[in-house]
Amino acid sequence: MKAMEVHGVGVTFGGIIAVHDVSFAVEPGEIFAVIGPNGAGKTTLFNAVTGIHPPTHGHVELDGREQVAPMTRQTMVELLVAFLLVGVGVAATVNVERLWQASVIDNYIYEQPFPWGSALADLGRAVATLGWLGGALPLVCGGLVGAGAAWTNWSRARRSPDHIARTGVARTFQNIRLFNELSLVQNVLVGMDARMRAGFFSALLRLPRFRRERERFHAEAMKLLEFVGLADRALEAAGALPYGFRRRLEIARALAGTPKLILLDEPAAGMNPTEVGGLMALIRRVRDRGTTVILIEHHMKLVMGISDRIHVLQYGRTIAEGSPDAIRSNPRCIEAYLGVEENG
Amino acid sequence: MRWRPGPIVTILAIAAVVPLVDLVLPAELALSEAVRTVFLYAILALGLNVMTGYAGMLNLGIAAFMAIGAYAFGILSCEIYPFQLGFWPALALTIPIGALAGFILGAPTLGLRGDYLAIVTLGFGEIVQDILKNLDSITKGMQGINPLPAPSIGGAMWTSNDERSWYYLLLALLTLTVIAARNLERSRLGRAWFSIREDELASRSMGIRVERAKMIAFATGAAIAAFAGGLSASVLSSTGEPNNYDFQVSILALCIIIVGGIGGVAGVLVGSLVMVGLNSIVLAKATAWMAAHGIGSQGNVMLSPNNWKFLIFGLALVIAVRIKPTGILPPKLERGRV
Amino acid sequence: MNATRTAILTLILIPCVGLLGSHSASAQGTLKIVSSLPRTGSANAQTSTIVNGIKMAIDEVGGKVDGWTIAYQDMDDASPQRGNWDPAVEAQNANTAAKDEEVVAYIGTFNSGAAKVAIPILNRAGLVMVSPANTYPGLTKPGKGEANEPMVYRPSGKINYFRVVPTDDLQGVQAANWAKDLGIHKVFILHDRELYGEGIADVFKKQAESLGIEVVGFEGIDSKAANYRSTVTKIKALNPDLVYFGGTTQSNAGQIAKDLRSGGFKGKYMVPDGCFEQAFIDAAGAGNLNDNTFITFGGLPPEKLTGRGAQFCSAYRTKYSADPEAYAAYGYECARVILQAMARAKTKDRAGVLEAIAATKDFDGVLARWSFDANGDTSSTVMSGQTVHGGKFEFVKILGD
Amino acid sequence: MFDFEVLVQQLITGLSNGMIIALIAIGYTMVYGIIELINFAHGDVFMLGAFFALTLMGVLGMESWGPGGQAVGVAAMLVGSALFCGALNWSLDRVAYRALRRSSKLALLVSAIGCSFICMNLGLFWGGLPMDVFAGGVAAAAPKDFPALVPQVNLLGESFIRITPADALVFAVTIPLMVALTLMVNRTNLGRAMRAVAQDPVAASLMGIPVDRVIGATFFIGGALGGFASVVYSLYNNTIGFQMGTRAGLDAFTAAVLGGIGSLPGAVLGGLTIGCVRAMSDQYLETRWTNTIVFCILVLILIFRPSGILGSSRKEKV
Repeated sequence: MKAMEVHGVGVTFGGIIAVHDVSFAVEPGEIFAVIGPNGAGKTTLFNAVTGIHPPTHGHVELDGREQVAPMTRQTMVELLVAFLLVGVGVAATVNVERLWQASVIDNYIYEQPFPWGSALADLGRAVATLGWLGGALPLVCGGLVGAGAAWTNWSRARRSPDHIARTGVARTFQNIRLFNELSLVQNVLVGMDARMRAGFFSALLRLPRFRRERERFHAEAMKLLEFVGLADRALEAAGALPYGFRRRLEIARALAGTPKLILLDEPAAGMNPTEVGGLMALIRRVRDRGTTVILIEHHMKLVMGISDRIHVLQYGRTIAEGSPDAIRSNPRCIEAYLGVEENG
Repeated sequence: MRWRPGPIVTILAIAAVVPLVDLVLPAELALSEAVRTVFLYAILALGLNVMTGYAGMLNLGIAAFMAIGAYAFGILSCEIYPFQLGFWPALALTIPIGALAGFILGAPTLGLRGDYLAIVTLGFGEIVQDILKNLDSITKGMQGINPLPAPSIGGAMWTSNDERSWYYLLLALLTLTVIAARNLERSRLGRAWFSIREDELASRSMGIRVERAKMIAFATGAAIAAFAGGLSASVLSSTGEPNNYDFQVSILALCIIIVGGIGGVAGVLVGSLVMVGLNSIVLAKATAWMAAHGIGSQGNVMLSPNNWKFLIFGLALVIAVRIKPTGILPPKLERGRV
Repeated sequence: MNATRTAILTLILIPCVGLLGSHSASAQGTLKIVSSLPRTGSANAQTSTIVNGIKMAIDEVGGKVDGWTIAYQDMDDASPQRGNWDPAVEAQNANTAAKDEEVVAYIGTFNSGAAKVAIPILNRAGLVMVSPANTYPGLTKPGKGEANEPMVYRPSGKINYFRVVPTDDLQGVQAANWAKDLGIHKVFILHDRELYGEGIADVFKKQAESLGIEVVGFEGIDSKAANYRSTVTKIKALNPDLVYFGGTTQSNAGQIAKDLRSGGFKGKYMVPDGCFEQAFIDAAGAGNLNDNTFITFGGLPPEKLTGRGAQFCSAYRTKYSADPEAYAAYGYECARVILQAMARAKTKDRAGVLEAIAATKDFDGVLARWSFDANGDTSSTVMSGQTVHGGKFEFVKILGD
Repeated sequence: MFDFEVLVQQLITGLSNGMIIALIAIGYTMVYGIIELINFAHGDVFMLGAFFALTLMGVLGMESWGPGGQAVGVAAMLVGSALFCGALNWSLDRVAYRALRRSSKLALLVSAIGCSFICMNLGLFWGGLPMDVFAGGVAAAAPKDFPALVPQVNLLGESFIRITPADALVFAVTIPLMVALTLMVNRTNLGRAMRAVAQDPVAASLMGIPVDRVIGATFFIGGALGGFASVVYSLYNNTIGFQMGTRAGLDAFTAAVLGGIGSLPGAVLGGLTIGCVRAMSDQYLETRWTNTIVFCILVLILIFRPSGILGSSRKEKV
């Protein structure tokens, strides 16, 4: 089984074709690089894969499964529940004064005990006499709005980044997006959120379960920070971190969710040669943990040094794919990359 | 390391001795009653802080949830309705009712971008007043619901004259709210909220279920605000009228958290002390003093001290954010194990 | 620790500013009257005239009753961020007054909703409260409000709340009777969804229906709206002879008059005493009101007053160089009832003053000669009808005769 | 009973009211588009504009001018109020907002709220000034009559449907203004600079655009539109008061959001929608539910179009 398969993915933004019919497959445990000149559509491809801007065409499979959440029986039940809840809610709201009058006001005499039984019976009778205009119409209209809204929400959420992240895909961003006001360890802990189980009430009441989980994940987060070499700064604010370290923190945060697949968007951008050397070692160690790595990079030394296979894009289209040696000697790639080396 | 009291503990401890200070102050200077208002607004602002401070969702209609809490408390406990639950059960029920109201408003709207949500909440704040007025067979419209029960610990029910009892009850409930807010803040949920506030897309890409986290923040904030509403109705023994929960209350709550320092519990406490203190202590006492000494007159609009209150309040806001845009006590980075 | 220091400083500063606001305890032999009215925001205009009336009454007795110095404190039950009465502030005012031993009488409130908060607090303290403006019937009259009213306002079992204004249930009835006299067959009723306006509109509706006037519409408006043109179109299509608006100048009675006229409505317009002030004519524009607008008022208008009333009017004009408005007279009446009761009181304390006020009989007031009845209401039920002519209120008749 | 004349009349009313809302909404949407601030003070600037116009009228004694003179007077009020409100809004930006550009959006919001309170208090004082056209010093808080310089007579004679010169004025002022504004934003250098700053202030300043001046200009233009709106509003409704800014601002902001905040045509569409929905609800349902219905429609539209009717769903750059 492939770790990820991209089938004919295309992305268009208001008529502009950013990515056109790109397909490739990534083997588990591989370091796979996507390269191409600026504007080739590499980041757009990443965004399509991670659900930030869903692909206009094609689809992506992870571990042989469709990445978009399928329509299940549970979804149908949820739509039905939304229909009923909103429908009944609207119908009740529209008639609230009438129902209140029938059940409470007609039955309650000041300083007398309240006859609950007859009040409920009256309420039932009042509901039964609501009729079409007062009862059924608001029920159906409200229900349709409710189901429509639930449907809209569901279809937005079925391919949203959080859903995809939870299926085991983590990523870093080209323009580093850390949570600057949180400490390093907290940044890593955010990445672990999907694995945590303690809920609202155990946090509110500080139940033992919450404490146990907190200790466990905290220790793990510290280990991850050690792994990327940032353990001694664990309690500093992420915003105060020097640039080179920020990349490392982002990788640690991405690894925190124990993803099967990690997407690195230009991890070496702005690094000096020593830092790049360290980064290469880090990426290899990530792979050695069993995580498949896909990276976008301009830094040819890094790409050629660590990639198992390379996929080359230009103007949103695939122009080549193969081992580093094959790409290095591919004339179309050399042509596409003339001048890019000067920039990068 | 030696334990040192943080700002929250310090503030609450000082608040606990205010009634004792009152014993030595002359009667007209007594502070505890005004400080009670500070407590109520502090609870309300803590609720708003969960939504706006933690999760970054601007809410301009928090007063609506306060109104819902107050009216729910009124209907559940007043003797002119059949339910007559008594103080504690009714107050406890305001929390789930507030959360439900938060859910009903939040479910369709939480996907909205920043200020779109702000306008929806603002509108909600307006129409809740309208609805409370219009459904007058249920809510008694503009009459308000009264009298409402107060707690009775050992013996007769308190009245609003039992100042010290009320004072310490409110302080205790405020402390509970503070603990709840702190517990949530320093949990997985709080972290998720902060990450959403900082960068929604990045936290989404890390697998945070943004809608769900926002929903919880919204419902929690609404529940706390409703709790504040029920409590304030009990203190006054009346829900007042729907207009008492208008936009201006929401604005005051917002000013409290921003002037105090958004996102931190200590900031909210200081903010409510400063903003409500300015209103119900400093301005009130100052105008009373001026009136007693014959300063100002009623004949000319500009010579009457009361007519300057809006201006002073507004200037205080502008100057406060100008001097400290991050608030008086901005939250510090959580350094401990979180 | 800087944060802690800031917190402590703030906590210390506020009491200090509070101290500045204090003033030394008064000499022995002082009786204090306080008023609690919304002094900030939109009701300021009316409450200013009430305060003027109170001050005038105190000045007239030279600030002394039986050798006791009368001190007066004007409290504000509105808060600046609300711009309207605030229940928390009202409760605070009531508690402050209840605690201050020197206070023997409490004038207020302006809003009936505020009275609901204040009355029980003062009742427990045995402090008398006289209102110049509350018209909600349930505050005093059994059976007119909720089931538990008015007992709920008297936890001590004694009556401590009095008012010098006639209640909505009287005025609404008289207004409908007058409408019948004016030959109205069809009426459209609007109200501002406030306690006062909706209450009076409800009474008007019931009475109108019982008199056989057809009520073609009954609607609550949004008193903050910019205009009511669409409502006027709706009214016009139903073609009533009269539009009755239960509301005040503050709740946009003036704008409704304007929109009725500019919308081409030709019928009559009737409003209650919340609009009996020059500001209503100013807001509506005299041209929109002249000769087709009718105002009911509990009492006689200033120029019809004789005796005490006439003296009051001329004194008020001299002192404030303005015509007294209805609320000025009510404020003045409140203060004078209290001052006279103080003079009569056997003991110059709360119980004495309360007893003396409750015993008020045949009081020679500016509005009429009246007594407090067993509920604490004024026995004066004289209502007058006004119209607007040439930009001024003009007395038409005594209602109910 | 369905009456066609009533429907037409309600549409006219709805459109006129909607146009006024739209004019205020544009001021909000422009400022929001450029610095993402809900300018709470805008409604109160608008209110002060109305007081300025009334003062101008009183000082110049316009009520006694002839019909031709009054037309000149209306023009003078429009220009005067626009300049006044523009300058006021510009100064608010200069004094209260500019220093907070780098602070959080919420600090800016609180500053705007503070300005709103200050302006409201100034309106109260202004209402208390003893001028001929005012009620006098005492009733500062009471609503003030704004003399009907533009008569409210029916141009169609005695028919049920009424179109008054005041209705005509609303359209005669707002439509050209909106066209001119659209042209300005799309065609002039200032308009281009405004759009550039709205998209990315840092990049714009790197390109040599004087960002602070462009923002100041936006505030001025937004305020000026509020000024025009205040005169049109006053001549249409003939009542002003120191608290009128709050409601007008609320409606206008709702309109801006409904149409898609940051979009000029969206603000107009939103304003007209709200105006018409209000009129229809007043006629065919009950007035007391009108606000609730407007809110429900707002929520419904935002559920299915989260960026408003004409708003662009701005894709976040990653």
